[in-house]
Amino acid sequence: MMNAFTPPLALALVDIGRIISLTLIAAGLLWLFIRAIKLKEVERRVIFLFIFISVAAPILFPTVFKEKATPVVKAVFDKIESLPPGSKVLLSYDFDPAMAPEVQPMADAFSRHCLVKGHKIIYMCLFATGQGQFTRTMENVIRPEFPEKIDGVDYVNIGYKAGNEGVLNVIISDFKKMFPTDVNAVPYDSIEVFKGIRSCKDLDLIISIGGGRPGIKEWVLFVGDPGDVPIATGVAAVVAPQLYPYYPKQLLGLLGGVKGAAEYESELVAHYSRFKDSPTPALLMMGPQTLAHIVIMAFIIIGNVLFIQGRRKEGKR
Amino acid sequence: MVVPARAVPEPADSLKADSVEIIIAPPTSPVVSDFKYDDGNSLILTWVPSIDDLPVGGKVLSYHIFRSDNGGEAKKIAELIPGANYYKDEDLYSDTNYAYHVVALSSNSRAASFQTASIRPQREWVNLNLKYLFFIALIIAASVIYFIETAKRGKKLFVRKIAGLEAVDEAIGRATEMGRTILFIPGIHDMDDVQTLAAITILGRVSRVVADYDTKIRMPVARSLVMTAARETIKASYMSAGRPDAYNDDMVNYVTDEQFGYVAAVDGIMVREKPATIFLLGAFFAESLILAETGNSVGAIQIAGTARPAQLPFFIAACDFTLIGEELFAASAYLSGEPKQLGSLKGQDVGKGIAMLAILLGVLLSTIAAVGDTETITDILNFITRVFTVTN
Amino acid sequence: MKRGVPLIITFVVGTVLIFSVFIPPMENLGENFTLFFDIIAVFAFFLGGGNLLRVHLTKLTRRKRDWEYSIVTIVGFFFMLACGLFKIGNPGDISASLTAEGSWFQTIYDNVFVPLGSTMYALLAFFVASASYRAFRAKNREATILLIAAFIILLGRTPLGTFVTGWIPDSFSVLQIPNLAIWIMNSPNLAGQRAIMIGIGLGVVSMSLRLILGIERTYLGGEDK
Amino acid sequence: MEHFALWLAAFLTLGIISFLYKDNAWYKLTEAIFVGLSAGYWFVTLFWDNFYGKFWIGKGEHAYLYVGAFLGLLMLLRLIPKIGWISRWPLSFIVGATSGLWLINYFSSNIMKQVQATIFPLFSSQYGAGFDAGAATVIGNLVIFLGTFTGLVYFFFSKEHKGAFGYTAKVGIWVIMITFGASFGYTVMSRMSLFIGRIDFLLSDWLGMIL
Repeated sequence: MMNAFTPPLALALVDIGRIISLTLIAAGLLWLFIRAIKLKEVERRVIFLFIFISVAAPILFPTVFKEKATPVVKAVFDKIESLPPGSKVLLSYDFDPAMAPEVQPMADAFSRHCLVKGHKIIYMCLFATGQGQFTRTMENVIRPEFPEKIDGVDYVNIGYKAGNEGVLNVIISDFKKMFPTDVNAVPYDSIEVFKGIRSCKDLDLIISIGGGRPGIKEWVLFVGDPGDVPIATGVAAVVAPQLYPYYPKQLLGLLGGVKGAAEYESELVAHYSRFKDSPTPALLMMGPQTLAHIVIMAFIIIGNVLFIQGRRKEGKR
Repeated sequence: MVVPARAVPEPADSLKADSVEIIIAPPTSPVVSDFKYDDGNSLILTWVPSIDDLPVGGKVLSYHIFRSDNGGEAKKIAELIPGANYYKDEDLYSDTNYAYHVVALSSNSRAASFQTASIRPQREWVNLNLKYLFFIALIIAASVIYFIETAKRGKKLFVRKIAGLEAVDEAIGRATEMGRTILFIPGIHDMDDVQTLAAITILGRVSRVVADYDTKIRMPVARSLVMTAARETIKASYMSAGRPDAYNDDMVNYVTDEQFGYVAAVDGIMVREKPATIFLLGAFFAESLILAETGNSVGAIQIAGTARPAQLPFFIAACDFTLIGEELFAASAYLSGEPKQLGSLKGQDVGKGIAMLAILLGVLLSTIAAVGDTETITDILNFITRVFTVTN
Repeated sequence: MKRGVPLIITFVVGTVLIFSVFIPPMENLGENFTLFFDIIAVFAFFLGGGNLLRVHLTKLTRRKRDWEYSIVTIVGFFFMLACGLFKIGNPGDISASLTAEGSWFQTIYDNVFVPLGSTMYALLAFFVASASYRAFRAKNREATILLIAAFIILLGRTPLGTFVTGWIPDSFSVLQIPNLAIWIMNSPNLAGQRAIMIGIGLGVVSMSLRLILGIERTYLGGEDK
Repeated sequence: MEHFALWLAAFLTLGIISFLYKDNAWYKLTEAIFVGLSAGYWFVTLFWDNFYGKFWIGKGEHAYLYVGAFLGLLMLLRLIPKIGWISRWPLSFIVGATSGLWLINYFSSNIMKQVQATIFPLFSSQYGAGFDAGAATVIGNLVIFLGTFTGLVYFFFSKEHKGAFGYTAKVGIWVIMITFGASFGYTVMSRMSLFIGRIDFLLSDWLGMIL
């Protein structure tokens, strides 16, 4: 992964590789386009070669495309941005390792954003495996990047409780009943973060990350709607379309799949120069994806040029 | 046997330190009743939560359910969260008496309800929850059978042309002319999938034409049972074409159960034998496009069909003809050309009519109900919704 | 006996299973069938595996084209049987877990199966590209609609989509490509899926009835009496 | 050993990818390995799970398992040509059971539930103002309703696609085409990520070329 410690020479090599591969793809597509106007079909293997390069090159020479946040993603970013420092944000890790490649980058990005803004974070999870995923955020984000933040004062982890929506049904009115202590057995009343918090209704924002069951739908139904608490979410790409009907009334915004995560990371880097060298896994993953999508669209266009030219020629005859 | 605790509820704001016993009221009116429409193996327990189980500042932390079998000692069978007021107990026996009581727990005390009466789970012989399902299924099944019978009596029935199926004869003819093989892939599922059954029934029609034309057919399969069924089917076709000696077991061969192992082998067969015609009919998963693209690259005419909506787009993109969902199941009847088989397709249309009518009425009524809200319309709407709601 | 008995079996078994859904004491019949089926499948494998061996042995003995590879297949098949059935290469004895850590069976699974399967699966990345090149051409109205829908969705998955239509005012934000892509997924896509699914349901009902009633009997031997 | 396993995995991975160029000896070898090993693998798994697991471990628990075994044995009679026709009995048992089982299953999940899901109000006072919240939702609802309806018209078998009926069917097939185009486009990303995974294996696990 690229970061500040990459030696300058290697960086230059990467840049050269990136430029060469992108030029190669662009020039190749242009050439094929011109050939298409002259009615020359493209062989399958040429398409294969283009796909191969467009995926392999951005992996070998990490390539990041600028992502412009879509309104649904921007809404989440702006919400966290506009809250005054010291606001209480709950991050619920409702996912397991299988969903992690898509949503862990979101969880990390939310954590970074909240901590840099000085919000207080409550971490919990509705999936038992969410605990392990939180440990990753702890080790990859909080400890290395925010060593000054203190457990219990700036953030707290209250862990997992079995009961799915039942848990939510309780914490909508009383946190302490469900979570008498945090994971380190510190009693609720002596946790700094919980000062002035009795239930979910006292929170400024809730973000559920995952997309399975229990997950965001339960959060909206059992906490967001009855408690009138702002809720946002980050989910896997397959789930995202089903959640759009909730936006913007019941969900203030949502991140769908690696693309959503990449948009958020890009927004974060644009606003905070201190994150310029932080890992941006979603943006890196989007590199080959974007390039491959563009190549496929280019071939669809080439195919249609061929078709139109072919018909024109037939018409002349 | 169980002495319920009698507690005087205290005002909620008098929360004291944990060392002092927090007294809570017990849950009340526990009632156990039979769970309807099962095989006599579940009961349902309901109760009124403790009055100290308040949404805010409540002192009840959990409920424990206790059960006594045939008057024996009561044992804890479940722990529930605050606010719970029912519990479904499953995997019981219909010859045992069960009695329950519920205990509410605070952080350091407990309060038990009375014990319920002792009852046995009852077995019901008919699941009345499914009565509407049964009736609608009956109507559709009856109309299928009705049209089959009508057709048998010689009434002419019209069925529109299905392009993918019109092409079958031509596709087989092409292979015959070119002297190449026909490849038939029946999906990767076993005989316990209806799509595989559909593929086998279509194979019956295809192999009949193949037998008449004396074309070569090749059928690698991913399941041993499918191999057996396919051999039986092709053999039968050759028999009815009057050429049993032309049949050979080697037309069908087993490759491997492994999804992508099978795909690797079929891809190999495609590029090496260059079949003129490829049928891809049955249950397909991710391999749909791998097979269809490889088949296309060797210049074969491809007729595909599946009932997996996720794979249909790939067949549409890469094959010459695609049977979309319902058409796959109708194919065998269509190809047979027999009136009684075509009759069953007409019966299906009655089902479509019912579905369309229900959707039309439902949307209309619920829109009126959402805007105007009149009671009669809401009643009719609720009825329609209930008819189409399947509960178990 | 040859035709009559099978037709009766199909009819009786099919009818009983249909009605079992509505009769609680019989509700487990469907599950039991799955058990039966699994067992029959094991027996059937003797036919399938036997056939696999026969095909490759014939290839080998007759020195047909590519016979060399048949040796690999046969050896691989027996090797796996030895590792699995007799637990050869398993650190434990015969009663040890099949997938025990360090057993040959598991090692082969991890280092041969997984890479082979996932690479075969990954070929889709290439075929998706070649198929869209060929299929998404505006040949007629249906193909044009297919092309446009696919293109909008593809565009919505890249930053390009946001840049191309970012100028559209927020009050018409649904027309911005990423939102439009979502709208397509949620509305027309859903409608099409539903129509297809209802159709499939009816197709299954009708075909199952034809099989149970014995009208469709090609699998038992065509149209002869 | 671990080194060998890594190289083996890379060898096999490249063998499959080489098929994209053309059929070749490397691919044939890979394919032969895959077929042989996987057929053996599945037999072993079936044997332990379904045969040993059910007859030795769960012995006596389900007496009717023996009915299954009996049917399985009948299946093997195929090997004796003279009485091979008896194998049709287990076959017709399977065909009957599969038909019966799935008839009601598909009926309830594909017909009843989908119809029920399509009964909804086109607009309701709950939708907010503004184009994207109100109008887009209403238009979306209308499209779901009309799309499902016309899609079903397309599947009608007993009426020729002519006149007004033909136009409705035409709209139906357009909706279905949008469905196919959209699902195709939406799947591209997940297909790419599979290949990204393989490239990542080759470049980083095997060659160690990624920083």
